[in-house]
Amino acid sequence: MTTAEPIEREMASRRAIVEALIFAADEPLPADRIAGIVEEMTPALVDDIVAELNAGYLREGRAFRIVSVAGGFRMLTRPEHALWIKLLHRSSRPRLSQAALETLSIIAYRQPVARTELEGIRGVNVDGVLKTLVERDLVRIAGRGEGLGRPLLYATTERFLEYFGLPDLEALPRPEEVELAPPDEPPQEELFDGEAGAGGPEP
Amino acid sequence: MTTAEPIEREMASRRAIVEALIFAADEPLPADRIAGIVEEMTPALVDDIVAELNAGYLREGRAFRIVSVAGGFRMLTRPEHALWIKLLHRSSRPRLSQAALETLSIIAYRQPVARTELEGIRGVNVDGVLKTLVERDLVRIAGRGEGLGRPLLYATTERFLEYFGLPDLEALPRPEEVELAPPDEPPQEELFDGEAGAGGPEP
Amino acid sequence: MADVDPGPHRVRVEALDFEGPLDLLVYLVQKNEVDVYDIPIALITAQFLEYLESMGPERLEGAGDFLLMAATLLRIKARMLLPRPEPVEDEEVEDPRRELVTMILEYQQFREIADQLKDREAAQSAVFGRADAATELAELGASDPEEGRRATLGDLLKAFAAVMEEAARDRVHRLEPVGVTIEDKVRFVRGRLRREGRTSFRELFVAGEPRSHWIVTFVALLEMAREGEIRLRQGDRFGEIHVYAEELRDDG
Repeated sequence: MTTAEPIEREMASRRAIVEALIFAADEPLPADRIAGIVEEMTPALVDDIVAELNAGYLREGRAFRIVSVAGGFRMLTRPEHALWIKLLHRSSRPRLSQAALETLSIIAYRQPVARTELEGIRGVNVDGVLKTLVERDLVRIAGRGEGLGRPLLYATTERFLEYFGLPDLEALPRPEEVELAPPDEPPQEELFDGEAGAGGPEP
Repeated sequence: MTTAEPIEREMASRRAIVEALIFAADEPLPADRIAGIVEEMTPALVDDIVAELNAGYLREGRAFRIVSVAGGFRMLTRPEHALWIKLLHRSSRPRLSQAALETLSIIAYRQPVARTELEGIRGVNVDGVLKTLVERDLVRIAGRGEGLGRPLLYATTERFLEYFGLPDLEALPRPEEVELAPPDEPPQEELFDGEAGAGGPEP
Repeated sequence: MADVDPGPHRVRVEALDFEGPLDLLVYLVQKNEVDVYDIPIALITAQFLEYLESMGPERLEGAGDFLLMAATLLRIKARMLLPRPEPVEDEEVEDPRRELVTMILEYQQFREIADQLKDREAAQSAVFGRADAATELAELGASDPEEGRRATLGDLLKAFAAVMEEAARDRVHRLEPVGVTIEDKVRFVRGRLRREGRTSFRELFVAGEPRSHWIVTFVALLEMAREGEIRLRQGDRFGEIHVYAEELRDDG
């Protein structure tokens, strides 16, 4: 506004554009989408600008920050203000049931995965849970398997990542190293039908 | 951050709470509502804090500001960035109205299908909706039917598959495949814990 | 943990609720502090059956899964009682419990992940985005408020189910006698036009009227348009359609 060098002004204005886009979006905004509409912007530069913005928010004691979630950036309040905001919103968001969490865990690691495999691992029928997870957009149908009756295969969605605050599937929580079989025995593949889930991160 | 006087720290924290509340609110937030939530806060003090926040945003060249509208305070993007936001959303995934979704679902399951059949099922004229779906590349004209006047037939596109995260049309679940939940089992209850996550921030 | 261990037989599970048979098995293994690779199958089976017996009628809808597991346990128990054949050289003797152990461990592993997801869910419930963002986007003209949120496969399925159900219900209506003729509807439309010179297309379809009547109205309008008695006009692309009386028409 005053005597700033043109370059600095340019930087400040690009920073404000990135900030405006993330602020205004109602879903996580990928760096490449920002880079796609702002001239001379690259995803790496977007990352730098976000880091700079976050440093500024911290310095100024802002109530929010930019978080990397579900493959994009989202501006969210800091957790320490949760109590006040919950007073504001009155109704609280319902949490997932144990059945839903267990089913989601298996889908996340075994995706794409058929219903029969989910039921084999959980030992219970999962029809109802699956249907609701699809309706809630935490799980999607990702195709059909090769086997008999070409069963539907299930996978997690972007909404799943956002719901759990995960930047991507790689960031899934790791289970404690539990050996699936005693060391002297062959690994588990043998115990399951071949159809099982390829793809996705290994547990 | 370290040596601030208790009073100053207190002020900074109240400022952040007011900021968090206005940021997270889903409608204009009146000063007295904020005063009702935060202890030792008055509407006049809220006004002062908002002025202070806005001065900070201006100083730091932030892309947003707090605006006082009829019903209360809103945090909004500065108008000079509106252009970028419009530009971004022109390239975003199209959203669908309920009418579009219903028509699309019939096309998906009955394709290739004539307009008259769509109207027979939905019971309303579908011209406008069909046009929008074709414009958005979710539906395409797939040829002409045999019957009277050789009506145009509609089918879904590649873009449709992409939109719903399906690998191919074959993966589209048949309604009966997903509707397996026994009717006596309300899925919502199964997905969520009864009393859910009330209460304050987690330990 | 307790100094005076009442003995594994005393594990009481009646009052507890389990997600499924594996949940119960994991609980029993932990509660009895036994080695999962060397499960005392007779003991665990006995406790498992004890729980099954205690299950109240309100849990019956999930009982099938428990019964299936009970059958597996009993089968393993029976095989454990068989005299073991002398191990032939180069041939492993399969422990009848092996599959069960793998199931328990695998389930346990996913349950740990579920616990971690639960923690993440709790952490996420403490952070909030701008609830106002969609409204602002609409105000800026960056999204159409008429349009819904981003549709998912679940929405698509639900929409289809709803629309087919609706159509099925209408089909029942269609079996009822129509009770109105095209001539009736032509008179009705003319009556409207005589009064106002034009009318909104939508208003000709009387709310609450059976859909079969709408079809008759529609056919009547087509007929009148073909005869040049009326003209249909749409304001803008998605705007309201209006029906105009052709002025020069000399109504006979």
